Amino acid sequence: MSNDEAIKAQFEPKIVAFFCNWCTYTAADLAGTARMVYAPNVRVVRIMCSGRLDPQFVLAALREGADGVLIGGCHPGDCHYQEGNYKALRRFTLLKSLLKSMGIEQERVRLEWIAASEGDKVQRVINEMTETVRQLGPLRLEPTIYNLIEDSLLKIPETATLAKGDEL
Amino acid sequence: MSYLYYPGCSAKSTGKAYEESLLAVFSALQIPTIEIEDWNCCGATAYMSISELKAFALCARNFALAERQSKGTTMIDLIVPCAACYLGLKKALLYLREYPEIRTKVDESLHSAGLKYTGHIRIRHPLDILVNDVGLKKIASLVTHPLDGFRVACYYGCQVIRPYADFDDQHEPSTMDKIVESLGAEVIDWPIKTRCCGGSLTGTVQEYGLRLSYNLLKEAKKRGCNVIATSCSLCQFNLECYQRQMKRRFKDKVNVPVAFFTQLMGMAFGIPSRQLGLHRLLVPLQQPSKTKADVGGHHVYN
Amino acid sequence: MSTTEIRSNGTPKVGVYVCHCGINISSKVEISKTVEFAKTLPYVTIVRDYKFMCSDPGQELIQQDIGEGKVNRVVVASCSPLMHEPTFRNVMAKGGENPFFFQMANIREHVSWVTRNKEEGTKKAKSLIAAAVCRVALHQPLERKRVSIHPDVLIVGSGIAGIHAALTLADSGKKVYLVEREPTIGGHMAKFDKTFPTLDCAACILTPKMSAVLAHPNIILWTYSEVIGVDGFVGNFKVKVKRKPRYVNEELCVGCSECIEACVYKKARVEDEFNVGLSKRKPIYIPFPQATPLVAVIDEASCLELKRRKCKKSCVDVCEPNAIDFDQTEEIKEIDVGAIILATGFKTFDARRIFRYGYGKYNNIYTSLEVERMVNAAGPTSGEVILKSGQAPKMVAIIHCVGSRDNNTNRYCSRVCCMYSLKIAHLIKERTGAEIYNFYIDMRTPGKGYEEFYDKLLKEDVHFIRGRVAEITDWAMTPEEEGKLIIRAEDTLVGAVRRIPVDMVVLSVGLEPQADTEEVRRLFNISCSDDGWFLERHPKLAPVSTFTDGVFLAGACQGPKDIPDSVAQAGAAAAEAMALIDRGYVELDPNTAYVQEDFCSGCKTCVNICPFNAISFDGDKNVAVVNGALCKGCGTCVAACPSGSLQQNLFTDEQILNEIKGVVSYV
Amino acid sequence: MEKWKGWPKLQFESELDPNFARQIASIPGGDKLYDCIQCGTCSGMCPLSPCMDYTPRQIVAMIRAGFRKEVLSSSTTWLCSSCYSCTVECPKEIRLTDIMYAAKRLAIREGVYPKKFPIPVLANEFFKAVERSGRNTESWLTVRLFLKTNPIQLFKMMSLGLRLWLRGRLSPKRESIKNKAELHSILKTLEKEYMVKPKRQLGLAGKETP
Repeated sequence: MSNDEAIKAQFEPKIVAFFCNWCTYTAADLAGTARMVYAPNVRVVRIMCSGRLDPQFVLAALREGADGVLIGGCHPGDCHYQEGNYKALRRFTLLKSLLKSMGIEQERVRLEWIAASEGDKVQRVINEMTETVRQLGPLRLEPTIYNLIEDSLLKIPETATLAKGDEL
Repeated sequence: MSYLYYPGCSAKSTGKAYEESLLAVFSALQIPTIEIEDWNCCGATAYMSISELKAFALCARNFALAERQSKGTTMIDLIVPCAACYLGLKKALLYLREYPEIRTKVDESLHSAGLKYTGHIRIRHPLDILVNDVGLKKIASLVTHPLDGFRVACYYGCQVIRPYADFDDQHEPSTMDKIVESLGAEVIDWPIKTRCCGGSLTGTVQEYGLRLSYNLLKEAKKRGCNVIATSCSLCQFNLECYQRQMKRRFKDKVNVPVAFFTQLMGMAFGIPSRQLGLHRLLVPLQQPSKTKADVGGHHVYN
Repeated sequence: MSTTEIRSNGTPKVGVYVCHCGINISSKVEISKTVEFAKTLPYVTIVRDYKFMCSDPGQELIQQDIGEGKVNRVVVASCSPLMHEPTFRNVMAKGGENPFFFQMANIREHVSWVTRNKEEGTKKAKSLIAAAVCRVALHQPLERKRVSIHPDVLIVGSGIAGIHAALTLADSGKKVYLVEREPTIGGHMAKFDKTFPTLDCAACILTPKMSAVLAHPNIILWTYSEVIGVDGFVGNFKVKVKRKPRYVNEELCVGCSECIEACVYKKARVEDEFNVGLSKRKPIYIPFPQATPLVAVIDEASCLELKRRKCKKSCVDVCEPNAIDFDQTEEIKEIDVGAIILATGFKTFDARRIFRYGYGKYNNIYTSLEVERMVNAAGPTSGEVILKSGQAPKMVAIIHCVGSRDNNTNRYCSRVCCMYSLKIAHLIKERTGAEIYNFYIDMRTPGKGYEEFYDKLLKEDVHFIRGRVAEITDWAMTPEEEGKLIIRAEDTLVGAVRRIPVDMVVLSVGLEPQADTEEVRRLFNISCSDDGWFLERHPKLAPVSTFTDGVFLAGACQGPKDIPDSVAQAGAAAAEAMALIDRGYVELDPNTAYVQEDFCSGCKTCVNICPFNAISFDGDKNVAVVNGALCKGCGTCVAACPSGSLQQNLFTDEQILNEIKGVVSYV
Repeated sequence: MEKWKGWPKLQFESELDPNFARQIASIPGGDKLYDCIQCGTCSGMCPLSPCMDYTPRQIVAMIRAGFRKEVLSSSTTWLCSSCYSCTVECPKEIRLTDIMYAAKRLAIREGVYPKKFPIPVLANEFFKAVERSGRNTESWLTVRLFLKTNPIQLFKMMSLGLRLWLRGRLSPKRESIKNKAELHSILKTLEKEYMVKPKRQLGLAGKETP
């Protein structure tokens, strides 16, 4: 087994997921109540609607050390807010091309429509996603790209450092 | 559009007439067919009960040969008239596609013989090709001697239709009915057109096999049919060749001609009977008398 | 651009409370490790764990800490926020802190219930807690908006469920709009003869309720009508209803059916929907004698006048009240309601889909619904069970689970078939004395008096064969079988295959979602479960609510149900609607968007993007303005805003970015 | 005083094989076996169930319960003419025919199939013929079958054989492919491969959680 493979073998990808409150997050809850075991690598951030997803969130996640990002919204036509998911789709396509230009594999970012009843789909997608990213291996950002993201983003308040001083 | 042709073992002996009539009809329809060179057994039913994996390998060799023979073609259509072969090959194709663990093992085995198969192949039954590629219009247009007076019971048997056939309804197939109707014959309605004829049992546990075949014949006769059309050499063999045994065991003179549907087509197309292997039938098939077929057959409890 | 000064209540003092949820969480999450980890997170002053955080003592813990000023922001790591967020926000309030200084980490549904082992579980739990802590530090105090509720209720569908809900609400003084697609109310129950297990006649118990609906001052009944549009949200729905023309004036018609007599069609030729095709009706008709309202209706498809405008209209001549009006056109009504109850019911499974059973191919094979009409005294055969030949059957087979418990059709059990099959067995036995064979897979008779009913049938020497029928043919193998329908099935309790010749077969068809469920679902913006029924908010704790506030479910539209259950659920739905309305207002989560005017560049991107027209543009100040009352809080505009001046309460950029940081970088 | 053969209708758990179900389920798609609700559709559809010592449904139940001996030595699996009616109609999509095959293969491997029963003999002869020459010659197959099972039958069939021969439907000529070497090397590589896993290849007991 080559060294590279060795790394892939024990590599546990970190994946951040943005799930909309009404369909996909509910579906994830359903998967839970149905005790559908799936890969632990995906960690969910809840937003009200996939329309809220600002592409910079994805970039931020990647910069912070995520190896992949999963976005979940209602099926077309089912959006709780009428058309948020269409907006999400449009931004997603833009984002993809952006990532391409940054030299980041497109498979690291995935958009899925998952309805409230589709707990099993949550299980499937998360398992697939985890495997794909595992195959791709850890995301290594070129310093230049890193800075590029850095600049294109607004700063994340450093709660951690603040913590040391405790008083503001 | 040209096809590769896989005869299967029975086409070379008991099912000779099937092959003869099939090829005759296809050439009448100007459909070129090339036989796979050095094809081998498909590893059907009996074989599969020893080693399924080897059965798949046998099929895979045929696929490999087919691909080698028609190199370059993006999708090969393989005509398989024999029901058992049709099922065996189709199943192999499916399993090789769906179960990688099988695929790898079989690939290895092929590799050891310097063969490989990519899977650009489709298993087609003559019924499928005739209805979907050729079309009933074309068939009807070739009819010179309409089969009036023929009251046909179309018998599909099991394995042409179940479980993998995609060209016809698995519960109520109709392709053969349509073809036979387009030949000017009358098709009788009977509910057991896909009920098993006993298959290989007729050769092994005759007690049972014979009964199943007899039930079919009896019911067909009761419904006034004067010829049974089949699409499987084993079915044809069971239904036709054991009629004497039936007479002995069930005290009932069945005496129904059992022909391959391709033979009926040939007759309607006016193809000389020898080319259709009609002379090979044990129960001769001739123009039925205009009087309604004798309705007979009595009951066996089973 | 954005800065990190923490608004309002000073330095964050975050308290983290980890819930064991009995062993639901602790079995897959190393609580002690999690607690130790949480202590290391920024701003965290207190970390506690407890068996059940949602219990009173659990809530006490939090309140105390707040009260003693030890914490001013709280993270509870337990179940899904969809489950207990409201509970803990109240705890905050009770403790004297703004309820929105709170964040939940879902370490049950998203962790302990979906991970293989403690190692995985603990790791994932840590990351979610870190995320919550990082986020809550940036939370801000918020006010809930109150919106008043319109007191009227819309009920869609007037089967027994719709009727019961309507009466309950109307009796409590609520104004109810009852909308029914068919020309009469009553639904499936009106078609039945007797009802299990008590065998009291359906009409006798239903018709009084039907007339009560018609007579009730608080109920506005619109039959032959359909909802075509729904806008707004809980408390304030705007609904469009289409009233199809029935070409007979409801106010004038007295239901004398003279017109039907007089119709130029001397013989009835049109298939009678109410008798599920067992009889014929005329183009002008009244579905059945107790139809409510008792008003004739003319169907466009078959009426000569309406088809070709050339008929001598003998119906008009005989109608004394001059109720017939061929110029009637469809009418769109617009109404405001505060709550909606869906009671759209079910359809029966199409037996043709199972070819082996020969429905539609052989004579004397009926679906259970057809038989219900047949045994009904007011039905096409006036209650007689007869074959096509006119004689009474001597042997009858009743086949359970047709279209149910089958991966090729519907996986689920339709729940009512066993019982109604028993009922039908009893009625046919009673009417004809025939030998009756019930073929079942499993006999399911849970319910008050149901098992007893089964016992009763056993005593009536009805045959019960445990085995799913393989096929029904006219293929006779013995003289006795000639001219009969032959059932072939394994008697699984005996372990032998049996062939049983019968004269008549009853297919106990299962229940299915209505054909247009998908459209209706979209119309009311609710979800369906994967088998196609309307999805309830929670299978146990919110069985009549949906994920759309103010929309409730009653009866079989949510899943197969018998009459008692439908009525019970209708009552529950009515109560929920009542509770909502009587409160008088809804509190909306304050997750609305707001503009930071100093950053707004006035590009107007947001103005067009908002699906609710909640954003307008202030020309003088050259900034966008969000109307908090209209904003539903999806945040689409926020994501679209190029200058970042638009933000969403509870979901500001920095809050989310921090959550991301937390979820990734600590574990 | 006749010899005590054990309780006819008492089954001691210790005599059952807890791994049997998992062994059968190890064939492709075999885990559907666990979905069976014992409705009996398979037996009802089966044209031969009236002749079997256990109906197909019972076989499934017995496999799941671990009645290894009884299943493998039953006539049921061998009477299955693989017409696939059960497979097509099963409400739980259990591929019963494949399960029958699996049982047949096990029975042959472990030599516990009903002795003197012609069907397994036919299978074996067929198998050997194809291994040898790549094709099967019906005339010789039949002859060998009857010699092995009941020679009298052979004479009974003589007349039929003759009539077929006269019509050129039965010839003593042995069918065979040209490139046997190729075939043999293919089959050889698969010698020790099984579709039904031998017990040792099965993991620890108990199904793994999805």
